[in-house]
Amino acid sequence: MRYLPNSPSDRAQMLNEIGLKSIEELFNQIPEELRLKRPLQVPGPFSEQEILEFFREAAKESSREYVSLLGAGVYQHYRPVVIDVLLSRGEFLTAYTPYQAELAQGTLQALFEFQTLITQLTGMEVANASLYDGSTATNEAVLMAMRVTRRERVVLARTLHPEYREVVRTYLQNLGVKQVEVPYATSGQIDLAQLESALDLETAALVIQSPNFFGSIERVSEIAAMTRKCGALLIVAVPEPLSLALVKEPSEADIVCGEAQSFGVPVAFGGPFAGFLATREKLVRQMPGRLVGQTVDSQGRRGFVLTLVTREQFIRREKATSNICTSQSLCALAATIYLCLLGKQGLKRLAEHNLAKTHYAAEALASVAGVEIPFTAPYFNEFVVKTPGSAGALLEALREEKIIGGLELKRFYPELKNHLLLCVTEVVRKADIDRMAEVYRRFAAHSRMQVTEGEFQVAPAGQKN
Amino acid sequence: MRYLPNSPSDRAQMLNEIGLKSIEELFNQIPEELRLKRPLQVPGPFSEQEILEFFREAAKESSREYVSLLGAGVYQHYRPVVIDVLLSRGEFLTAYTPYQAELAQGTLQALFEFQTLITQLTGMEVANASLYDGSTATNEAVLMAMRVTRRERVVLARTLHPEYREVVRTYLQNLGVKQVEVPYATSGQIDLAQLESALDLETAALVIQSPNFFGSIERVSEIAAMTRKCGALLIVAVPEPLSLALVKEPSEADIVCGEAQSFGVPVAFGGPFAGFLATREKLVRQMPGRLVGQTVDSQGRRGFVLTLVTREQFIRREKATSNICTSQSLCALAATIYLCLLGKQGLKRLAEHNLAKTHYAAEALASVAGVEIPFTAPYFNEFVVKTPGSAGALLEALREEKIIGGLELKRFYPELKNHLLLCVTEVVRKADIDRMAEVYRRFAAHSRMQVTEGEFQVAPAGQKN
Amino acid sequence: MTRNEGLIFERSSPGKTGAELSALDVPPVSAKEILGEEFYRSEIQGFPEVSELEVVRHFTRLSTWNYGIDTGLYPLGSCTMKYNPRVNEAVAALEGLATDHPYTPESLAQGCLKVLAQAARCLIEITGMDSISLQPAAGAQGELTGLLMMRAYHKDRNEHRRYILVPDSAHGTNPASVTIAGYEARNLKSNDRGCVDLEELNRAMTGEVAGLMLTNPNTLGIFEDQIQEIARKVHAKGGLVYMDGANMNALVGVARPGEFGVDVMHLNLHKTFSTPHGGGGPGSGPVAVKKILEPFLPAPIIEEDAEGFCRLNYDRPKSIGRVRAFYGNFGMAVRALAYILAYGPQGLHQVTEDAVLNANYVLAKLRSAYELAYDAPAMHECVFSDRRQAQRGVRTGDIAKRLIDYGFHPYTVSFPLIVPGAMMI
Amino acid sequence: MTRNEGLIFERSSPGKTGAELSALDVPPVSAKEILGEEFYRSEIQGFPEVSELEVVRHFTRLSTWNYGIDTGLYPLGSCTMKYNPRVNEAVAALEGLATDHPYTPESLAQGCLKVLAQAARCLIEITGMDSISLQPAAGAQGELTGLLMMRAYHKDRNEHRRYILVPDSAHGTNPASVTIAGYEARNLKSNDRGCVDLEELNRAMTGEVAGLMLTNPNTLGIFEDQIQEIARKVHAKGGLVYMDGANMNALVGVARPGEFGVDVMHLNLHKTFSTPHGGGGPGSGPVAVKKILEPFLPAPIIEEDAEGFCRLNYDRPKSIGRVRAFYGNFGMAVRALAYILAYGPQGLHQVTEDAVLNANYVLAKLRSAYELAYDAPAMHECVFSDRRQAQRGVRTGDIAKRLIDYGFHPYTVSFPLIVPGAMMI
Ligand SMILES: Cc1ncc(COP(=O)(O)O)c(C=O)c1O
Ligand SMILES: Cc1ncc(COP(=O)(O)O)c(C=O)c1O
Repeated sequence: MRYLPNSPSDRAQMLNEIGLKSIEELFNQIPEELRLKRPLQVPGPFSEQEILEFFREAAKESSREYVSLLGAGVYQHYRPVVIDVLLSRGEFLTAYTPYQAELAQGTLQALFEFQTLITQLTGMEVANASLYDGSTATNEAVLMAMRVTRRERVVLARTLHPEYREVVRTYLQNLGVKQVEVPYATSGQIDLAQLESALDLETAALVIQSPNFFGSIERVSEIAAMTRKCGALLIVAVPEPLSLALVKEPSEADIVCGEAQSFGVPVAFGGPFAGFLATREKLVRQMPGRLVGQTVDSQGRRGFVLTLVTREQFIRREKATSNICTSQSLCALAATIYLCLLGKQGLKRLAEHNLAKTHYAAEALASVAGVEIPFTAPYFNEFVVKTPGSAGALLEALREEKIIGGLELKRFYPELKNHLLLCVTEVVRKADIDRMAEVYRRFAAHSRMQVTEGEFQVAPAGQKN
Repeated sequence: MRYLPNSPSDRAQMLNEIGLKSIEELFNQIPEELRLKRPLQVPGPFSEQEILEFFREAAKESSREYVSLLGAGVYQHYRPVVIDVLLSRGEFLTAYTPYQAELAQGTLQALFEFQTLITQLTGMEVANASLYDGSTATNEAVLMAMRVTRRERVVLARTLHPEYREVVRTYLQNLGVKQVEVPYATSGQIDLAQLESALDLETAALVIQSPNFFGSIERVSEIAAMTRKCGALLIVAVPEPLSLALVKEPSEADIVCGEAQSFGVPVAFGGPFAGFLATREKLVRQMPGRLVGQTVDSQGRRGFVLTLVTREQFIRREKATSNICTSQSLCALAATIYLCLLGKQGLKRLAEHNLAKTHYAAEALASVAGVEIPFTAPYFNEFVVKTPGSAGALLEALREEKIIGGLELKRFYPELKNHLLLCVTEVVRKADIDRMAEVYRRFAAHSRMQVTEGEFQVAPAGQKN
Repeated sequence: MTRNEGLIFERSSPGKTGAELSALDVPPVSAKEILGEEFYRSEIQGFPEVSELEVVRHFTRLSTWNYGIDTGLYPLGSCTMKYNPRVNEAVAALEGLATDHPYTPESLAQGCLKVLAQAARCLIEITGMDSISLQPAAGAQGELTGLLMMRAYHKDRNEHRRYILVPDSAHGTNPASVTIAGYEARNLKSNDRGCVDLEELNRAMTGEVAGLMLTNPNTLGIFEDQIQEIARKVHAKGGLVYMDGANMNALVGVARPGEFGVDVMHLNLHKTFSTPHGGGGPGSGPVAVKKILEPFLPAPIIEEDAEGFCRLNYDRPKSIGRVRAFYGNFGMAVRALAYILAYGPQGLHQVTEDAVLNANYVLAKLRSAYELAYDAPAMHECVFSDRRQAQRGVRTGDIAKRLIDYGFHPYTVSFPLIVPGAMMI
Repeated sequence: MTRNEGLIFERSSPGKTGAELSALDVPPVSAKEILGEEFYRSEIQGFPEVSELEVVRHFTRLSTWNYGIDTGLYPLGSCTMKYNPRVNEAVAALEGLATDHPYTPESLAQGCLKVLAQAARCLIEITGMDSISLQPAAGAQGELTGLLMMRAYHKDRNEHRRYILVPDSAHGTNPASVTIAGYEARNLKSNDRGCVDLEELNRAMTGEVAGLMLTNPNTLGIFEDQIQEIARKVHAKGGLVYMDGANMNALVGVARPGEFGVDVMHLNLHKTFSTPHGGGGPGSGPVAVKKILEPFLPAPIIEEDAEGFCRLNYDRPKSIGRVRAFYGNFGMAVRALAYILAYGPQGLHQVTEDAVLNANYVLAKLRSAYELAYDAPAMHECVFSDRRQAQRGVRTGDIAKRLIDYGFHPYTVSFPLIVPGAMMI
């Protein structure tokens, strides 16, 4: 087989040197009755060409011919060619976790740069070298806050990504931790009055997201003040960190976590991505995951090592700050390369393009009679639209035009029937936005007609506000 | 601009250190009246995305949805993924010509391996580190033979690739060298009787191709004996060196040259490819192009260097064996990687697949009434078909089925009207061959009907033999 | 070659960039106006400004300081490092697979869903289990997921158990996961063969114990040949058997955990199934279970109907919930499937044979120089101790660093903890 | 890191392979029967047998012994080494561009043909010439092609000229090409400014001389500022001016050879237009000409009609013929066009500015330590001499090797030949 470097004669010779007569003897340890007596029922062997053909066939059954307005925690951005060229270097791609620092300075320095970039973006003092993704990073932040505060009650904004909340729930339910959710206001932001009453002196942490799941930017400073008052930590999750190039960094937070997928990591049906977690220097010992530190070798040259490993499970075992071991280094490296390429000005310009396109789209849709933009808070590259009639039917109509028109919010927010969450990044063209608005227009006109004519309709267009 | 590492402030500072006031002053050497006073009229600047879009649009206007039976010096073979991964390593891709051996051992050793592989394939003793392509390699072989024999008459087989012959003609016409062409016999091979009379004691070289332009394998041993008799060198050109995995190597030749494109180099509309040239040890000083040799450093470790550079133009200037400088190293590297991957058994199996598919196709077509396989000599992965009716019309019919049915030979051989040259490599599927045969069948039936009905027809189907 | 390379920030100079945008095709906006003073950020302080050339050169140079499978042998025990086929990277990058959004309507995402379903089917066949979730992002998360399912299982039966038994040779993530799952880890001493001590197990396995977390072959490279007896004892007390499948490389095609009493296990696609380690991830840690645990799998699960149409089923009332957003590290499932397809049944068996052969060859070649921790034939790895060398003051860490001097990546150092001066190969 | 790596042949062992084929979908055949004893070859002796892993590792390790633009600076004079944008590789590899066969019917190959036509248009604009052929595979072949056209031109006018004047500072390929074109090279001594000596030219330029082969800026990095006068003298005697365009990097957007008397010139796409050197090729050496030489261009030429449809025109009775099969190194034209598009007009001007600025900066910084060969402001490169260092026995070659010790690629050593101990940066 083409991947295996032993030839038949190598094998015979090795067996001989070990003093065995047959390959079967190698498995003598395994009780006879436990051995599989038949070949595995899996397809193959495939040649390389056949593998490519197999997956090319699969890739055809995809949305690749469609324009997509989906965001909701996963963002389509243009990925410069250089990223994959560098990631494909065997020294990065096929390297082990950098325990042997002498053989991993490349990975270590790159992760150190990743950490630095994340602190610059988030306004925090230290960041770790990646977690699994945004959802688990948020959960790790919650667990960390509980360790720091030694409290067992957590308050979550309802505008935190629903799947992030689900992950937190899975982890917390076994630890007997109380969870409280705070609803949103008509602005689309967290309801500050309700938040006030939800926070108490038992609260370990408040978790908000900004821009939140509806795209609305949260008032982090005010919220931080409220949180601080009761001794809880403020955790700000940022699934779309491109926003941080234009939106004020949540530097009043205690922990900023999120998802670095936006930075050059493919959408890839939801993973692999790269979670990040940044915090204040003084909390670093409770931080989960790996941390790369700068040091100096015996000849005074700069070097990098995994630091504070005593928090980790190799040494602390059941008392570790987290069980995470293998994380998402290569995706963090992709993000590092991406951020270096874009740089200070590039990232800002890109964020401006996202903002411009998103607001162009919002205006184009808002100009259609019957369409509403329900939330009033400022937003970055995502916003919510109330559709003129059934959101499902509208999505169908858009799909016929090869447009995936966003996410139906009722899936996660039953009260938001006929509301769509739309994301407009730089890869969506004006022409496509115009085409989408045109479908809205036709659809709205058709819905109105149905009302006028009193015909059956899936979702009554008149049922507004 | 994203490729340029100088920032505006770097530039200002550098100007300052040079003692200049403005960038314009840098160009003071160029007389005012010679300076271009307007911006160049070229498109751009394009973002990376725009560049990709531009070329993706161009790539759409291609034959990529078609099954192709074209060969004729350029062969479609499957290219293992590993090749491009390794070629994209900056140390290979962006390296300069290996004049500084200490900084180029990677390229040098790989080229040494290329040379070794070529000698093994061709049965020669030494090979160079690549020439531009098969056509210029053939021409260089001719010039080399003239230097060796100090004669000025060259005999070329008419079954040598027509474009190779054109290149030789371009070079020789200015040197006042006499060229003679020898026709082919009914077997598709060179006409040995005619060859006998074409060779004389003035002849520097005979150039044949095997498998030749019609796919027919030449009787190299016999031809070598004839050539040797009159003191000329035998040059064998091999544009499809995959054949050498199954077809006896032309070890009786004096020079074997050809094209390594088959070995993992993309078809790429005709280039870049990699010519090769191999010969006997004793002729090495007359060999054109670069040669990598093995040596030993001061500590006894193996190393590689460019050797026999005294033949080359840096030192010999107008007396050099060739003017070639930059050649095709990266393509030679691709071929080296390809050959190492396939290896002894893989290459042989691949050649067997080519042979099997080609003969399957030939039989499938020959079974169609009115189709003929005119040449009788054994062939590898190319053969000639006489079409039942107009070859042009048949190609049109095939094109409607998304098949490019081969090359019309009348383009180069006016006497071969309604003859197609077909190549069937491993990438052509049985189903496509069957589909092609079906088109032939329909086409033949239609042509016959037209004859029966006495209608006008482009090419009379009855006009056989 | 000598290569110094500073931090990328040190190359920064104002006005440089390594990426430029396409012309904006909608009217520009004022971010300051839209966002307002309260939210507007004018600058990311300290952010680098470098050209594309400098980025390429920086990371190329950094990479040359790394060791990887592509540059040499990785004789690591526990962390199976195998060739990472490049075609796997190519297929994972295909437009359609690399570009579908996780919320793409199911009818437009059949390609991705079928890949997941097919990968799941293969892994179930290989493990001999009944069902699987590809959601966990790495081995440790797989462990946690499995433990939470054990918890949910007991709870569903109205049992409240507090402990998980973990052998002392176990990887650190095992006890760490136990804690996060809300359990207490109880240490289980190994016997003199390096295996689970049945006596110890008898004593420890009470009605308060939710289950046993076992690695098989264990971290000494030894197959727990009494696994059936072990499972019987655990099950007899109402417990469940969790298997850490990090070492499945020694078993694929040869034996199936589903057939020796394992109730739940994880796999590491970045070990056994060749997805690249990437300098510390991404990985993927699917969890496979027996029927009894199926209701508790993380939601959603993928279901394929008779026509081959795949759906995500979220209607899983007993599910432990999600452990990660979306469907796990999809891209790793693509690669693992490509790996399985490349080998096919015989090929996978051959891999296992070669792994075990290689380990035993190493064992045979080194046993005269180094002391074996436990004298038993190896499965896919073997563990030596530095005992002999330590007498002259040379410890496992020193030997490892000396290997580096010779251009080799060392073995796994000082693990498992039960072997003094462990050298795990 | 220490890396030893033998020849790939040394890893070979019977039965291994690094590539496997898809199942054969037609009946197998016996090669021996089909080909017969006379032609059948049973084995390629000595051919390697290694696995994919070993191939990847072998070439990865070899690559680490190389220096490249991606790993550091290349201060080479004459051979412009610039950043090789990676997007260029990506577009050259696009299915359709990388896969079209050269004999694809024109109607199905419009994409490739349009790329060639567009690249040609841009290069004509940049050089200020009238027409171009992209057929030559590198600079040296460009030279030859140009010389053959000069020959054809004279022949067409029934003139038979024997000599080509070549300045002594010229690159070795120039005189070598002259010989292959059937001419004799006549050496032209440079004056004390390193430029063409007009007196010498007056003497040498006779009716037997077919033309002058000039490099501008010349190999000393100096612009031949009397180029108009030079051209006038050559033309007055019925000769033609050939320009070696290897140094066009100093002129793009600033001055156009077509406007200073050049009749024919070549470009090196692998120098000025960023296509990668690849350790010694592939390159591309398009030849641009003035109207008078157009009929002699190699056939075919590409023509675009009013509707934008591109055709290959083979009907060129006065053409010198082909210099290479097919249409030249197409893939290099793709990359060069991508380069031009990325920069646009202002960007290309900026590149030239930066190149000249950098060279003059180097000159300013080093002139106190090394002796300038000719004291003139530099264009895109400058040439020092080791004269001062040589007094203590240190020669240009030694200084170059010492630079290697520090991890730098050295300058161009001992070229041009007219400078003793040349250090060309
Ligand atoms: C035996 C064992 N269990 C668990 C793990 C943890 O797996 P992961 O790093 O994928 O979280 C590892 C590897 O690191 C291991 O070797
Ligand atoms: C001035 C000059 N002329 C001609 C050439 C030859 O070009 P090529 O190597 O592309 O054949 C070179 C470069 O090697 C050169 O520097």
